[in-house]
Amino acid sequence: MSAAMKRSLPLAMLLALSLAPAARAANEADYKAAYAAAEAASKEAAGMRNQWTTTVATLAAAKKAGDGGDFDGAVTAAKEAEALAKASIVQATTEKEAWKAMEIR
Amino acid sequence: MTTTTGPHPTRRLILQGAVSVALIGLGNLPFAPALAAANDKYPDEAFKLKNEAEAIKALYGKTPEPSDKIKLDAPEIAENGAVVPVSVTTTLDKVTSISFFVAENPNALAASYRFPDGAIPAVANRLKMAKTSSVTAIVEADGKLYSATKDVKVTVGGCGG
Amino acid sequence: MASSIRVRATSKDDITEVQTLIQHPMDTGLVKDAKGETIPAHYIQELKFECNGKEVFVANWGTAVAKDPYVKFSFKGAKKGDDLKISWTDNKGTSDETTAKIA
Amino acid sequence: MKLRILLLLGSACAALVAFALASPRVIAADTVDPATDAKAFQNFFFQKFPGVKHEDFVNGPYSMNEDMKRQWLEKEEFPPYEFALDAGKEMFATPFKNGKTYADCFPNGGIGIRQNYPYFDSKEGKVVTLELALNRCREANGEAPYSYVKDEMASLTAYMAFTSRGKKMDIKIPDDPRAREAFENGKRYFYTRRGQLNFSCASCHVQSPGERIRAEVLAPALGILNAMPIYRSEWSGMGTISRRFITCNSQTRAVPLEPQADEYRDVEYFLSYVANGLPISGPGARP
Repeated sequence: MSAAMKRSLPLAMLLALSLAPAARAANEADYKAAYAAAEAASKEAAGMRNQWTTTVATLAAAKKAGDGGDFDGAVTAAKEAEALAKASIVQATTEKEAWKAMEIR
Repeated sequence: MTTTTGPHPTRRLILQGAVSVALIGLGNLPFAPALAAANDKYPDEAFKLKNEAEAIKALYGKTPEPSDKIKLDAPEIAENGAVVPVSVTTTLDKVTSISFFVAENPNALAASYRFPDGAIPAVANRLKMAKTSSVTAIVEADGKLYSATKDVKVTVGGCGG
Repeated sequence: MASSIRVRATSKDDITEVQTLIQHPMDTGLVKDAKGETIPAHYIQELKFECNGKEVFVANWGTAVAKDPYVKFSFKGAKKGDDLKISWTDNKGTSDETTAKIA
Repeated sequence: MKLRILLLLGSACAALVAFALASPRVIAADTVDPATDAKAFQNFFFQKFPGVKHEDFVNGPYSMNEDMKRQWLEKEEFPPYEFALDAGKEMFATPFKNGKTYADCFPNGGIGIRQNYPYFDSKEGKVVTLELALNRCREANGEAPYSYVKDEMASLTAYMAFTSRGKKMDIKIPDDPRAREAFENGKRYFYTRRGQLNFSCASCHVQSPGERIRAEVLAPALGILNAMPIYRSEWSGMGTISRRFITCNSQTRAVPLEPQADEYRDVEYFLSYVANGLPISGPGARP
């Protein structure tokens, strides 16, 4: 097998493994865990006074789906909200210095 | 674009509203009887019609012909659909009525003015436009109808929300 | 409360120019408020200008006239100091009127 | 031996002193010097738009686009903020329950002073804006404060702005490190990207004034608060500085801070200071 093939094999297997658990429907525990992570990230973003409106909206959508028993939808929304919150945190930290680039001197 | 959390109705709601009623508007009055504009009654039926040609017929009972003696002044791009300054002057004489029509509005007829003798045939006002549309001024002079039309672009403002 | 009608009437050699701004919501009946309820249509239908006992200009408005509506026109046959009576009624039957001196 | 060491020490000190003298100029350039910042800020716009008269920058989008300027001038004949102006004048004269009026809270009875707001309050160690001062006046006289984004506040600031029309913006930064820090904090806020759209105030009002975002033409940042409060056709109503900051945040999908948060007070301080010398033109009408 060529080197590339050797390297991509383990990768493929890893990918397959990570997909395996998602195959079955998410249950309430998955939703609670995903929502808690998203909420923590969102609180951190708010603490940095750099929250995004889309984070708040997606988190609310996750809760609504979760309350309605649609755990699959709720988990996806919670994951998305977490990603948004994390992005806003990265934005806040990078901008601490990056703003100077735009300053009129 | 203001957010939905804003206390005031936002542009988006106005636009959605406008579209929904356009459908209702279609099913209203069959062709209204011809009415001379000069009478004093408020031309309620004409204001309710969606279609411009029908509204002109309902208000004046005649069809207009374009005239270059009418100077219609309206912006090329409206600063904002909520407040569009539109004005008209004309060199036609014996003018008894001037009306403004916005074809794409839920109701085409926007405003109609009566000119008793002594009134100078010109008027300026501020109209609302639901979206990009032609704006037409109709002038009734010496019993005949003349028109001038201009296209005005309208979009919402702002970057996101 | 001051009248809802602001008017500026200036006359120059027999032509009087009139500008009017009226405080009125001019609701179209197509807009929903923040809670999602439709705000009912509420708009001025007729605006009349009378001078020396004669109608000099009449406006019939629909829902497409802007909020706090404004209109400008001119007419002949009046002079400085004459009284110009302005009155409007809306689709709910409420009305207001005022009289202004031509400057 | 000792002599050589002394000589060595002496020359080292001389070198140090020389370096110390030279460095302040270098260091100064990095520390906050509002005056130089303001000059650079103004020159950026004067060079970017040579055709625009300096005092015209306060007319926002209308200094950037002839067609819109015509629509604006037509509206200015009988501007839609007339009612807010009259309401503000009436409110300003109406005494509180305890008989006092706004005039008792402000220098010169509140007339013709808008160009000095916001100012740095050394007792409080923070920037105080006109909207904040008005609400503090109400509370000091036993009245409930007004919302910072609603019509009453807009009417009051409209009247106060009107009494200062034409006067040059005149914001002072006292020799107080906290004041300079507030100015710097305002500048930082102005240039910091936020919201999912990742825009800063500068992305629109420095990089692309005169260009369109859909129907609207962007105003230059220079003098952008001189016309406040504004009647916006978009809102078909009056808007205070607080309302404008909050809606701008929302448009970039950033959750707004509470009105009169420190960041807003400081960015107002920054934007007003760099507009020193330009006339007050409020209340204004905007798209």
